[in-house]
Parts: sequence; C-alpha cells; structure tokens
Amino acid sequence: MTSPSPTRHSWYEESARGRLAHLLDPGSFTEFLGPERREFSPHLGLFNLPHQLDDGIIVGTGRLDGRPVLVAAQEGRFMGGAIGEVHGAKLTGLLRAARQMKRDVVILFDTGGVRLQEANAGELAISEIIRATLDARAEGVRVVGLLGGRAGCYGGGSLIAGCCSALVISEQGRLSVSGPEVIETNKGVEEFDSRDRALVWRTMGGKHRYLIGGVDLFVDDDVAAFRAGAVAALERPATLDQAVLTAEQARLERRLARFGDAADGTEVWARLGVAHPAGVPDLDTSAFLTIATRKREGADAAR
Amino acid sequence: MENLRYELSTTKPAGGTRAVGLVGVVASGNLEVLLERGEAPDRCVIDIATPAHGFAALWQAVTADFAVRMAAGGLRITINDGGARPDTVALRLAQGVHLMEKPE
Amino acid sequence: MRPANILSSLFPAGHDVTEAGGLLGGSGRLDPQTPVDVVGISGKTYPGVDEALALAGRILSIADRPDAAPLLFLVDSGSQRMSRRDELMGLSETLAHLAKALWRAEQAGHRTIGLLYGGSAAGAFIATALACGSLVALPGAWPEVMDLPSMARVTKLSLDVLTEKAAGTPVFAPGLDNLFATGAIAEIWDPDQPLCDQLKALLATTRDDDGRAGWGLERGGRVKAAAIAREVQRLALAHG
Amino acid sequence: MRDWNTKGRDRQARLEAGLRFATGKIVAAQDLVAFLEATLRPGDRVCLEGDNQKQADVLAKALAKVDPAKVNGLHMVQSGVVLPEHLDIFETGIARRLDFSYSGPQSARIARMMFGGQIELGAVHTYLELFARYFIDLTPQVALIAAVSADKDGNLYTGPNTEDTPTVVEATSFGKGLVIAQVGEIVDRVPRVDIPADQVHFVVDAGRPFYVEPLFTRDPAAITETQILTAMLAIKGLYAPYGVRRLNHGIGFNTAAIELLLPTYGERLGLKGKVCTHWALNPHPTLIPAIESGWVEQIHCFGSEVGMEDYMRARPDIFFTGPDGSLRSNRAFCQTAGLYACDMFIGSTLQIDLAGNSSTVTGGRVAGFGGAPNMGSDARGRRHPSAPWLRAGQEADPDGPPPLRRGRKLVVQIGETFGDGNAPMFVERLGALDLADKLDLDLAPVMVYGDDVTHIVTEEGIANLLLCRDKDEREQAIRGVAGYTEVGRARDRTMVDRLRERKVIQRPEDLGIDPLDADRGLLVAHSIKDLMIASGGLYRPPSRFRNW
Repeated sequence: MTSPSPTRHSWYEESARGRLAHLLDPGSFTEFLGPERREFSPHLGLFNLPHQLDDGIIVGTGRLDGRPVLVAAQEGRFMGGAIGEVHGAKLTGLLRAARQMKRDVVILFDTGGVRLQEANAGELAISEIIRATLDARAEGVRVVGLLGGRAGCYGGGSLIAGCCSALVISEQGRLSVSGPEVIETNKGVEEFDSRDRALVWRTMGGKHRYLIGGVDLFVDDDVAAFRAGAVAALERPATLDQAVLTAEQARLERRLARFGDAADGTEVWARLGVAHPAGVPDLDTSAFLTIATRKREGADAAR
Repeated sequence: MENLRYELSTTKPAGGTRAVGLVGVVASGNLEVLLERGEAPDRCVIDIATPAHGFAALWQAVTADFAVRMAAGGLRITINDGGARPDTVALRLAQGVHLMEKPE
Repeated sequence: MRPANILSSLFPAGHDVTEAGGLLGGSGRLDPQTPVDVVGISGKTYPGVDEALALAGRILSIADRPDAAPLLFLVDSGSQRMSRRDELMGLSETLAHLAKALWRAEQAGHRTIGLLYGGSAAGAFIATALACGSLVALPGAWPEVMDLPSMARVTKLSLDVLTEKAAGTPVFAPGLDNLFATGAIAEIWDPDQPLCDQLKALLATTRDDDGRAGWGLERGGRVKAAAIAREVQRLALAHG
Repeated sequence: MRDWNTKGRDRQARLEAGLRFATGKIVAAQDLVAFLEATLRPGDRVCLEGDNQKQADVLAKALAKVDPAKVNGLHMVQSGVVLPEHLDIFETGIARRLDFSYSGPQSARIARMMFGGQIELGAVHTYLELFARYFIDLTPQVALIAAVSADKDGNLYTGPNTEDTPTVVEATSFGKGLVIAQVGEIVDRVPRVDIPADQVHFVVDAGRPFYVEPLFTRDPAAITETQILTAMLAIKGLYAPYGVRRLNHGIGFNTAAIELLLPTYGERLGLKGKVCTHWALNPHPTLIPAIESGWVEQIHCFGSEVGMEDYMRARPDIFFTGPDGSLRSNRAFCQTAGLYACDMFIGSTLQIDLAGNSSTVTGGRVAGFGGAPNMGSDARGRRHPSAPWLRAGQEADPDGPPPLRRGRKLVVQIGETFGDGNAPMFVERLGALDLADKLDLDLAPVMVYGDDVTHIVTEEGIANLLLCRDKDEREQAIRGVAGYTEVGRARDRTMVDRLRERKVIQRPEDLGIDPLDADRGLLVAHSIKDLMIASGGLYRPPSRFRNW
C-alpha cells in the first residue's frame, strides 16, 4: 500500500495495540490478562454501557531496542481512556512486578482521568498506581511516560505522569489536571474557552510542556519517533530521593517566580527568550527543537 | 445491554494458526471483535453484547452473510458493540478473519 | 469537628498549629515525648500550584529531618483549583510533587497520617489525603470524586436514576461510607473519644505495603482490584 | 397620463427619508434602527443578505430591533436563513413571508415556525432559481448587504466572500430598489471595486468584519474507513472510466476522502492529469494536497473559506483572483458554471428513495438545498460535447442515433448506507413527503430528482442507473447497494445478481478493490495540521479546527 508520507506514521491516530506493536521490538510482546481472559469492568452494565475485554488498557512485557521492559498502553477511544477498577489494578500489578523485578516500565498514556461510572474505584486505583510507581522508582526502576494520545493525559492520569522518571511528548500531547471543558463548565467561558483549540494547546499542549520543563523529550507525532524517544528516556536517571525532590521543589518554585503572573503561554515563551512566541505553535518539530533546546527550562534530573 | 448469540453453519474453515485475534475498540460507532478457535470447522458461534436494543434482525443479516462469504469455520467470536453501523461490523469481522490467517 | 477542636483533642499537651491562606502548619505533642508535625489544607480550599508547592516544601523539610516524628495531614479541601493559570504553570506536576513529598516523608521514617475531617475531591484528594501512608477520617467528612449533579450531566442520566443506582453500589457515589467501602480509608475515628489515643493506637500498628485493595475486597466495595493486580504481578514475575 | 416611474419615485422618497440619518452615504451604526424604520415600509420585499457563508449580521440585528408597529409584514427573499435574527423577525411580526434556499443551522427552528404558522412559506429554492426570481417576480425593494470595506463614495470591496452580493445588488438597484450595505471599515480607496458606488445608496460602518462561517472545512482526522472505501469506489469506478476532468464536489466527508486520495490512490491508478483538473468548487482545504501535487489546473469558487485566503492569493494560476490578489467568488456565476460546464456532480445526501429521489428533509428539520440541485441536475440547455457527457448519454440510450443523442451529466450520490445516528440513507418514503403533507405544499422539497441521478455509490458498491431499462431494474439497482438497510435487505437477490452481471451494480471486488485496503494510511493528510503543512503554512485554519 502506498503511504503518502512514508516517513511518518501517526502515534496520535494509532490504537493502543498499534502503538505497542510499533514501539516494541517485533515479536517481543507478551500480554498479561489479555482480552481472551475477559477481565473487564463489572460496573458498566449498571449504566447500560458496553465493556471492553481488556478494560481499555493493555499490560505486558516486551523488548525495546533489545532491553526488556514492562509496558502498559491505554486505549483513549474506549471511554476516553478513563481509569476504572480493573484498568487501574492492571497497571498497579504491573508496577509492583516492576519493583520486584527491577524492570523498567513504559506507560503509553491516553486518558481523561478517573472513569466516572466507577469513580471511587478509579480514584483509589490512581492513588495505588502512584504509590506503586514511587515504590518502584525507589528501587531504581525507570518509569517512562509517553504522551501523545487522542484523549490527552488528564485528571488523575496527569498526576501519574507527574510521578514518572521521564516523560516524552509530541505536539498533540496534552498534559493537565482539569480539562478545558471542565474549567469552562466550572469557571465560565471567560476563564477558559474550550472551543479555542489554539488556547488549549498553548496552555497544556506538548510544546508548552516541553518549554517549561514539564517533560523531558519532545518528538514528532510518529511511532518511530516515540520509540526513539522512549529509548532515550530509558537512559535518564531513575533516582528518586531527598535531593531529587528538593531540586524539584526549587525548580517548580523558580517556575512560579519566573512565570507565575504570565497571562498566556506566549507570554511565558517570550520570557524564556523565544523571539517570535506567537509563531511557536506553527513551527515544525526540527525548527521548534532548534529554538526550544536553547531557551527551555530544563527539568534536569529534578523529577 | 442486549445479548445475542448466533450459531452459524459455515462454508470454509478459518485459515491460519493464530489462537486469538482482536480487532477494533469499543467506541462510539465502533466495536471490538475477539476471535478464538475451538468450534467445529463447519461452524461459527458469534456472541454479541450491544447497548442498542432492537437490532437483532440487522445482526442476524450481517452475521449470516459473514458466515457465507468469509472463511469463518471453527471460530468463536465475541463482539462488544459501541453502536456500530452494519458496514463497520462487516468490516471488522472481515478484518478479524484476515488477522487470524496471518502468522503471529 | 472543627480544626481547633480536632487539634485540642489530638494534642492535650499543646500545639502551635496556625492557619494562613487555607493552609495549616505547625506541630503538636501527643504527650511530652511524642512530637507530631502538622500540615493541612482547611476551609474547603481548592489547592492550586501555589498551595501545593507550599505544602510540599514544608513536608520535604520535615522529611529531611533525621528524627522520625509522625506527620499528620489534616484535610478539608475542595477539588484542585480549576483555572487557566494553574494549568499553564503545570498543576499536574505540582500536585504529583506534593504526593511525592508525602511518599518521601514516609520513606524517610516519618509516618504520614491523613486525617480527613471535611471535604476533598478529585486531583486534590489524590495528592493530599490519599497520598498519605495511612488515611483516617472523622464522621461528617465528605470525600468525592465528582458530585452527583455533575456526574448526572456527564453520564446524561437523571439525578434520580443516579441516586437510585448509588444506593446499590459504593463504587461511584460520593461520601465517606462509599470511600470507606472501597478501601480508601483505614479507620473512621470516634469523635467522642480522645483523638490522641486513637492516633497513638494507629501509630502503634506497623504499616507495610499498600493494602487498600484488600480492604476494598473485605468491605465489599471493590472486589476485583486486589485479585487483578495480584494476577498481573504473578504473570509478569512468571514470565521473567 | 400613466406615471412610468412610480418605482423610481418610491426609491427617491426612501432615499430622502434615509438621508436624515446619513452623512453623504454613511449612516452611523447607532442610528441604524431608526434609519431602517425610516426607509422600510410595511409589506416590503426585502433581501437581507444571508449567503451560504457571509452574513449581513449587523443589519440583521438592527432589523430585528425595529418597531413592529412601524415595520411589519415584510416579505423576506434571501438565499440563506442562518442567523437567529433571520427567524426572530418572524416571531415579532416584522416579517411574514419567506422565500429562501438554505437553512442548515436553523433547520429545526425554521421547521417549527413553519408548522406553527409564523412563517408563510413561498418556496424553498435552489440558488440559481432564487437568483432568477430576483429579476422576474421577487425583485427586492430593499437589499441589506455585506461587504468588507467601502470608500466614501460607496464603492464596495467584497473581498474573497463576494458570494451573492453582485446578484442581489444588480436586481435591487436596477429594479429601482434601495441598496444598504454594512461594511467592516470605511477606507480612502478600496482594494478592488466589486460593486460600483452608483448601485449603493447607503453604507453603514459596522466597525468589524461581517460574520462568516467556515462551512467547507472537513477534518481529515474524522474520515472513516468506510468513507475511504466509497471514495476508492468512486475514483476507480467512475472518475477513471468516464475520465471526469470538470466537476463539482459536495461538502461531505466522502468527497473530502476523494480529495485526499487523489495524490495517493489516484496517482497509483495513473489518473493524474486525466481526471479532476477543472473545478467549480468552494476552496476546500482538503484539496490542498492535490493542488500542491499538480492535479488541479483551475478552480472557480462559489464563496471563500475561512483561513484559505492567503493560500489562494499565493496560487493565482489556480484560483480566480483580482488585481488586489484576493479571491473573487460569485455564487451565481459559479452555480451556472457547475450546471453547464461540469461533467460530474458528486455529493452526499440524507435520504434516497426507491426511485433515486434524494432529500435532506428528515424528521422536523428543513435544511433547504443550497447548490446541490443546480449542480446535481442535468443541464437540458447544454450543447457542447465532452467524453464523459457523451458516454453517459450513450449508456442511457444505446440505440439512439449518436448525432442526435443528448449526453448526460454524471450526477452521483455518495454515502454510507447508514448515516449519522445510524439513520438509513435508503428509505421507502422520503421525509420530504411527510413535510409536504404537514405543510400542505404542492411540491415536496426534493433535493435531487431521481431522473437526474446517474449513479449511487455506497460501501456495498456502485449502482449505475443509466444502465437500468425500467422502473423495476432501477429499484433493484438501488436496493442492491443499500446494504443492510431495510430497503437493502428487501432486495430481489436473483435480480440483483443479474444486474451485477450486466455491471449495473459493481461490487468492490468487481473493481479489484479489497475493502480491507480501505485504510486511513491511504489519506494524503491525516489532520488539519497536515493540510496546513501541505500548504507551506499558507492555510491558516480557524482555532476550533486546530490540535496544536
């Protein structure tokens, strides 16, 4: 089949299974509790909603550039990738195994956060995932998050991402606690016009997150680029100790002091010294990286 | 949710050796199709869970055509429907059979 | 219970906890030999980047201290602050940082005890009360992921239908009993007994690995999570 | 003695009444309501410029505020009923009768108001038909129009969205009516004179651009595999064999998919330069990749599209641009071009019946027609030959004497058998008939008549109605591509098989197309951003379509 742009294969558009297939070394993937095990959510029937056999997350093991890793991929199209009891428990179990095995983990985020139909179970699952992530990191395990899915990475999902040892994002990736519609619903359209897509991306999109040091690597919306990004992120340190957290505290305080009164992403970028901040969203990846690598706030190892 | 089951006579046995295959996702207008083996080679069983009630005649028509047209013998198929149109159902079923024919 | 009453019941030997900008800070003594650090969020405050960083800063300096004084986190918050500025500044990072600070304190030998005495919701709940090593609550506490009217909007179900469904399962509806049943909360304390005794009793227990899914199973509010997590863990270890 | 200039004197009286609010021709925005009350008379026939895209929104708002005791019972003649104010005036009694073409965004409310008797309906027209009536029996006494800018004399610049303005002004001004224009700004010299000052009587400085809606932007991200399959069928089963070079596309996702498949699938079939070279088409962003890869020679536009202005300015060989560099659109000319000079119309619809009649009227919605019926009809006045036209004529009448045989325009309806909300595209009875019953209309609002339709394309295949020899064959040909709809399931399988042998029906496999190849990987662009990149950054999509 002819591919129009043979060099690019969109990560954003791929399914969770498709992303894993392109991320890992060919043939290396083994799924745990796959769809044939039928461990789906017991709570959706109450709402006359269909379940998905893997509950919207695929967990397993494989190799990435020869290196064994545990992987989890959320399917953003099933209930917006929302985290429920089973979905969450699969990720928790994987992270606990990672701690015991001292095996690095790659999480392919694509989630709107807690699944409302099982909100309490989902909320608690996120807390358990966070604890399991941190416990694993304490053992030197790297937990790498990839952010470029359709549903973005919102709500509790964004807090899990915030506990990863390294994050890789594409321009399409969005990382934020409250989504645009949630802010608009609660605080009004004056606070946030969720239909203004450019505003959404200036506030929580991949380029902004990379520029302020909220993530470590910025890649093209391309499966091969995410693979390369994940390999690079796995080279970053896993350390999570007092020094790292003290450095993160200083880093975040510096961010607030430097940009805390900025009204818009473009103002933040201007303060970073970006010459034409309004033009940043239209830059292609290489042009953006040329500017961003010189001007951005780095996260260093303070994560 | 409405649960439907069709036990169909087939014309051709499914190809390939893959034990399990999955195509599609449960999303609006979409569906997931899980294919497993284990039925007699001249038979295909399809279990459907759908939130849209009252479309049994459509499912019957789509699955009957599928059993006639595709090499589906021996397959046990589970469908979780997100309100897909019949053409999408037919497409996913065809993709599923195709996937089962491919090496793992 | 109000914070002043809670603090006096917790610390008959006195405390110097003060409130500023919706945040609590200070310390108290369970008895002359047992100092306890106190942080907190009060008055239904919605924590944004500023509050989260201020709390994390205090907690990290406690964690850095060589002693093993417990850390009590009093919680009566809203959900995370929903604003353009907070998200622009990276609220997800700051809330995660707060959760990490609490985890770090626990790891450094300071038991972290969340005491939920009021509200808490959504991301704020995850980064505060739920991020403590142990979480207890007082009757009247009202944790929620999302309130039922908002949930009705999102799920497009009427409030009546939702309320009826909520009666049948603790898995989605707000409230202390529901969160307790899912395993979020270790104990619900008795406000009529001295809180200092109840805290001492809690501190006397040892805390090991995260056992919340087990409580969810015992209490019937979250019956699949423990087994699923265990099975994935088993399969991963078996695969090697 | 008969007075031969009553109309001129009537206009003079209105001019004088209006001049009390004007400095030269310029009326201040704050005086607009009083000005309209002075220049309008009860029962006037008024054209309030509501086009497919641009809207005289400031004038519409002011008209809705006039005192119904002073101005009432107006007869509105306008192609687009788009803004809420367009209907508000019927609620207050300012207007009573309506002749229009298109009402997409207001389709539900307009239906309710028709049922409720608040709107006295003249007719739902096609664009050309309504424009024609402006010159015969629906000439406006007052036209309220929109332009980008004016000079002090009243010369107007309409910019890329010229659309209906020249037609409305021509009919009104030379028909002795009064022309009132809202403009975004008053300038010393307009970039281009689209409407000469002597046809414009008053100008209102709105202080901001008129409202314009991006109607033709289809996000490639939303295109489905089934739509791609229908597009593959159309390209390989129709564009290739007929060699369609001159055509018009509707605005649906199926045709957007065709546009995005030209540089990939079309290229692979060796069709570049052989099809899709000359267009009557709105500036579809999804056509950018085909333009950039050299498929397209020329496009004439009905209107413009938000965000496409700079791109069109930079491609003067392709688009009709003026001395100022910006696009000149003109709906009347482009509709005429689409009717007479195109060999194919292909577009989507909501309902098709067993005779091939199609309609967009469904349960309580009256969306009107827009341009589809003009494009989607055989031009009986056409006399110039072309290969696709002659071939279609030959298929329809194989035994007729070639020099006397009319050709046929290819009128293609394309869509999935089930549409939005899983509503079947094929029906036994059109919703338009229920509407006609309910409103006691003499004529049901049929968008494309069955006898004009030559082909129907669905994911199940192509039905060539030109090859049907009687009513039964036609019905079975339609049932034969109607998939799992009730209409499709009620097919006569034996007859459908026979039609397939005669290639009246062609399945994907008959055309060598494997439905499993209908993959999004075939699309040359997957997102709006891809389109922006393909345009070299010249296409600037509105914020709501961005995901960056």
